[in-house]
Amino acid sequence: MNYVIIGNSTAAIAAIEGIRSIDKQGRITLISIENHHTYSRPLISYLLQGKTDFDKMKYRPDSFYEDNSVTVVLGKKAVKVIPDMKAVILEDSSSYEYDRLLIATGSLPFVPDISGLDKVKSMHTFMTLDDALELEKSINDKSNVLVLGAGLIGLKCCEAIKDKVASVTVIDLAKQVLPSILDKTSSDIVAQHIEKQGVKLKLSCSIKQVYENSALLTDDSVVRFDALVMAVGVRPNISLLRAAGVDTNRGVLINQCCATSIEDIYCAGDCAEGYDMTADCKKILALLPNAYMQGFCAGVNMAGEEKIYLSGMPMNALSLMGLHILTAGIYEGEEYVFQDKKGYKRLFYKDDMLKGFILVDDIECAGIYTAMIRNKTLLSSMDFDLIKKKPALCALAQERRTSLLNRKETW
Amino acid sequence: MQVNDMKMIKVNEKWCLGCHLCEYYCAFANSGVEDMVKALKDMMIQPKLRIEQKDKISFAVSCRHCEDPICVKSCITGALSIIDNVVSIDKKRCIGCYTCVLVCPYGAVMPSQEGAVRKCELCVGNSVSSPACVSACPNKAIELVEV
Amino acid sequence: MPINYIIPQFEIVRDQSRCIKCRVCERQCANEVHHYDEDYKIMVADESKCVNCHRCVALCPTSALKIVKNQDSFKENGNWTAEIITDVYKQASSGGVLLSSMGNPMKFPVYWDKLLINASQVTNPSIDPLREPMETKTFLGQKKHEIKRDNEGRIISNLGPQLELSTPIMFSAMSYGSLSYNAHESLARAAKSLSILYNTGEGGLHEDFYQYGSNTIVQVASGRFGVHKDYLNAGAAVEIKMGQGAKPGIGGHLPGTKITEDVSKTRMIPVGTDAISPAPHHDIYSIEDLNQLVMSLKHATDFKKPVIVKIAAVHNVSAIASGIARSGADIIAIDGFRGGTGAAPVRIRDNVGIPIELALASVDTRLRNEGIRDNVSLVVGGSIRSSADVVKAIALGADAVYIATAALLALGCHLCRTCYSGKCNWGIATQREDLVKRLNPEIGYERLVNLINAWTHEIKEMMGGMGINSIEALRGNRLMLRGIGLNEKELEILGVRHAGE
Amino acid sequence: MQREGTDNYRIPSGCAICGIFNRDGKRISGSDIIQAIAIMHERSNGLGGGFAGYGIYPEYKEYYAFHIFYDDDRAKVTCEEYLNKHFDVVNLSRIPTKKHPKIVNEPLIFRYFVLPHPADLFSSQLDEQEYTSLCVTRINTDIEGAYVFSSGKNMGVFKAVGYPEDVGSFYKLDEYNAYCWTAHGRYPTNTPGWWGGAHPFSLLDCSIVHNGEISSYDANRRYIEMFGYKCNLLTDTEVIAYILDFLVRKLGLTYSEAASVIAAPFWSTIDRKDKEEKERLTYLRNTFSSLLITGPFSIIAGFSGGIMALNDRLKLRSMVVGEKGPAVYISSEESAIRKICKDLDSVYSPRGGEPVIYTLRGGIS
Repeated sequence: MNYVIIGNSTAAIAAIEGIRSIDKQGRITLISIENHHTYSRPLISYLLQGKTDFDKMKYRPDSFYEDNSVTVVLGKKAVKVIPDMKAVILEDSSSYEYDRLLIATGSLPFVPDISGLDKVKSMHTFMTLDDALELEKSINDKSNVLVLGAGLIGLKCCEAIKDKVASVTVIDLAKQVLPSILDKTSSDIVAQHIEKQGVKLKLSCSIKQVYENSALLTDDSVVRFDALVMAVGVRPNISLLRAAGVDTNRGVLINQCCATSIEDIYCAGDCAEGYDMTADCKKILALLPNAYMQGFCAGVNMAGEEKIYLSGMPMNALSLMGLHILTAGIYEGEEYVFQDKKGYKRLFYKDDMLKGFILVDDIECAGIYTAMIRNKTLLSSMDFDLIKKKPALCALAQERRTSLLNRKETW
Repeated sequence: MQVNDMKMIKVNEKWCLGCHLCEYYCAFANSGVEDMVKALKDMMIQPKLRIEQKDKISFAVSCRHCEDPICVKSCITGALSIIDNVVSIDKKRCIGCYTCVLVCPYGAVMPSQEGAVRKCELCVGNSVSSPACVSACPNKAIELVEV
Repeated sequence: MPINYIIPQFEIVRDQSRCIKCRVCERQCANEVHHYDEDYKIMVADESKCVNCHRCVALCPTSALKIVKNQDSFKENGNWTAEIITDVYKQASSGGVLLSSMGNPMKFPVYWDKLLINASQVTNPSIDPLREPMETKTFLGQKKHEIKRDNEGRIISNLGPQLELSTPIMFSAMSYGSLSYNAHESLARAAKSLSILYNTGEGGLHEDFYQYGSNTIVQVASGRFGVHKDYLNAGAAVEIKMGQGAKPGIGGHLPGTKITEDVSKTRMIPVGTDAISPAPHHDIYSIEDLNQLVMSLKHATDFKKPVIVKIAAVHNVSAIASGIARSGADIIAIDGFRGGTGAAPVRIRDNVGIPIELALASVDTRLRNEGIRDNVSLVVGGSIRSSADVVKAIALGADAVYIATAALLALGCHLCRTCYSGKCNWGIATQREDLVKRLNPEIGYERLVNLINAWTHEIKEMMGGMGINSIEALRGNRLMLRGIGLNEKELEILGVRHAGE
Repeated sequence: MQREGTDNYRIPSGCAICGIFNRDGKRISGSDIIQAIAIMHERSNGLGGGFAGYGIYPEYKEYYAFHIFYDDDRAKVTCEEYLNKHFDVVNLSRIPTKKHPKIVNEPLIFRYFVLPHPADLFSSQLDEQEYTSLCVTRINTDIEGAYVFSSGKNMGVFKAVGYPEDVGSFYKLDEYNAYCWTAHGRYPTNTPGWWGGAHPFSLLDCSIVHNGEISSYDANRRYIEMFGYKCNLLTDTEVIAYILDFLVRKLGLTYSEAASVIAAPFWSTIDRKDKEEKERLTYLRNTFSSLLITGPFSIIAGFSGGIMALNDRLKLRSMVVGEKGPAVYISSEESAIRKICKDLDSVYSPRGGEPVIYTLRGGIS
């Protein structure tokens, strides 16, 4: 069996581990555009902060590829997939045949075409290790940095550089920070917190026109900058498979076995659009745990065994300048809100089931909430009032929690 | 009982007195300090297990060392891994993003003051031979059992 | 009452430099002595509530606690001791009978400690317990002195029912109600594992423990609590409780608070009512009435169970024993004035009854003089504190011993003497669910088994030293004892020579 | 001479024991037994020696032969008065002795052949043996200075303070013929020695010689005294004799069953037996648990028509048995046997607690 994997991040590594859990002999070739050992992408902000280093950033130990006998082709871009010939062509026109192919190319930063953008010398995105290193090279303690986009990437980028530069300004079209995962109250908490940390924040505004070192905003104010970071959003990197004729939506559509519409081609990670159990439809779930689950599932299926992954759901774990934010599921149905000096909590429940939650700092045992969502645990079967205050196993019925804790049952 | 073949801390809430001794002995055993007073006096203790209490019922919860641990799969840095059937944490690589806290269905991986998460590692590698909570429990509510 | 007459007996000494404020003492003290002061962020203690049960001291992870006798004391007085003064204050304010628990604590002589054990030397060798089997197996029950043979000349066994003990030690009567469910389970399982017997006490037998029947002595007391046909046939023997060493002549009183749902079902009395065992058995006003009860119990159990009569060690104990030996009973149990109790008036516990050593010696001598020693086996208790006491009791003439306080200590009791309060911090003498939980029978029964195994091992060592390798050869073997610091009269009653003779 | 037992002290002692028994009832003179016990001279300290001979009075074999020590004539007169009241005295004589330099302070030693008065016996409602043993016990307890040291039929005990070989020649035992001889050399450690205290100790026709010191003494004594026995001499031999008398004569146990009481097998051994044997042994050991003898002992019990040798269960005392044709030899040391019988058919040492019993095949020849 001859496996080819495009991509070198979480989903690709998970696929290797999935294949090797079944097939110890098959040949695996991994092709990646980046010229680095597999590293954990979210850690690029911590690298800049000095909280980690090149070695500690590695997602798997150096010997990983050797231990799993994987041939690695780094720094090469795959340009064409020919399903009929079951081959992949790289930019240097070398080609690799495959019996099973996995596309784990993740997502690409979305750079909106703002007029004058081509004149900006120091324009960066903040997705890869190289992006981070380039950004680091172009800033110093006198630089003013403008970050477009107050989402996960934008704010993590601020956190990364705020102590290394003179000033950081973040602007976002939305009325609040982290619009995709927080509600109004929690995002205000985050906003006040990061402003207290010296980050300038301008919401409900965008760039009308940009010049070499300054930007004219929609509120007609001008912000000078020495470096501009585009963190407006991401797009799934699906051009390769779309050209090959695979069914796609925003991302590459995959079934419960992470297989695409073309036989022997699988897809996993941020570029895949799989089933989201909370929304009960296919969605892109660009989160690391989901990438691993899909990658592993794809690996197992590629190796000939059957594995189903239908428990994907949106979830986020974000630590931002000392704040800890945990969110999961969808924000529908009745709600329970609680806030004290320990933190903010908002639970969403419908049809006798927990649907989603937002936690800021009051995050202990959040995994119990996540498990309740994933397993559709009936709230009537437990002491819901108790669990509203604090996620706890003692809210479960006695036999249930005893058999769970004694590993007689899994969630 | 050799710790590293399939072991698990089994808590029998029938006998748990809610006295919290397991918490303090766990924090002490993992403190790396020889004297308990020096280890814990005037400090927020950092035990690797947590105690739940609901009127008369109480019990300690610690890592189940699952065979197919969702925390290891979700760990963004690879700091969580299985070593000899024990789900272990590499404190140097964990940056405290708390994805594991978000996914562990038992709440057995806990945030900590110095950032890296704290979780039970069956006292492998610290000063005590068998898990400290087992020997600390005055009423044999906590036992180390074969799975 | 603004004036506080009572000086707290104890002082709680907390070494603040060691206290890590884990609050375990606060959580574990049912008397609410310890308390965490949020403002000063330290642990504080109210010594007036402390009964010195040592639960906090035993569980404190950094050994930061010590309970000491209160330094504050009344003016020194040889006659009016602190206890007596405090008792007057208590009664002057309560007007009630003073209650206490466990055995007589007064400083009367403990004769066990004035008896020395022999060792063989030169003229006969001690027996090496590592090489020779040391036998502690004992049979309790009536023995006969005539041989019957069938027509082939084979001997026919004409003995009544016997109790077979692996070692001459049994757990004495402590009722379910006075003791917790878990304490009873520990005793039952230990008795089974050791192949000895435990006594249900006068509170009936919980249905869960019928399975331990063959290691159970079921007691029939004046209150007849929980006595019915199945109960009588459930055990290996039936014991009629005529008296108790701690409170000879008076009945028993289990406060209503201890009569929970389970206890009331076992005792067949309504929940919450005080369980009063009347002073005499109201159907036994003379020795022949006792014969009647003994015979009716024998009929009820189809003559398959030995009947034990338990009496307190009182002044005319040997006359009583002689009467009982002729009543058809199989075993006499004598409970000395040091015997424990869940609750008894202090004055009776401290002044009524005689030491078990003297009672045993005089009963054994009297039965032998009347040639009826073999009608009954003698079991003594109240109190046996160590394996040396067991050897001395057997040498004086006992077949076996009853232990109860020692068993409670093994279970964790710290002899704080407040069982009557029902707030036993060790989960032994209580019915409060949160406290009962503190005695895990897995631990309890194992500690009891350890204790008895340890004692049996020591008994074997002492027997070997005496050149004896079977317990039968020790029974009544008074030459194996010598008295020390005893007067002529005491030596005479004990039937023992003075050391050096 | 100060009588033993009066000062209430137990008398532990080591000793030598020896026995000869002829299964065909052939009677031999006392010279062999004297030679054998003499070999074991070192096992005694000269404070006691004695013999028992069975079948020595063929002409009076229907009568009880009382051997009595008197300290003085007064005791003799009082005792004879008592005897005449309760017995028909058929023959009365001094036991013939021969002066011996090492046998000194000899008391008056008389022999009486008696039978209980038929009228007295009838009114006492006792059997002949019980009547006689009660009288013997009364003489020994109540009549000052008189001590009946042998009271069996067609048997007699001959003992004194001194080495056994000297006692043998003092009593001219070579002139007696017996099918069964037992002998004993005493090594007491707690008495200057007393004629009555020497072994064998006998009651009616059962005689015991014993080597050892039993640790269960007081438990056995305080039990057996419940049945009318008075342990005046406080020696092991006395209590063992009374125990055997109680078990065999009064309760009717066989000597082998009696051995299963006094040297009861270990519970572990009993548990391994088949159901019936286990029940029997448990019954015997449990019913007479106070008669279990622990501590080292080896005894030879002589009785009319038989002999039994028994070691304690742990065999802490030596004992050897040899056989040559009908003759059986039992001794603390093999050297004593080899002295009187060079080539033996077989020689073995019995296991602890295992009774060795020989009885006459026919009558006494």
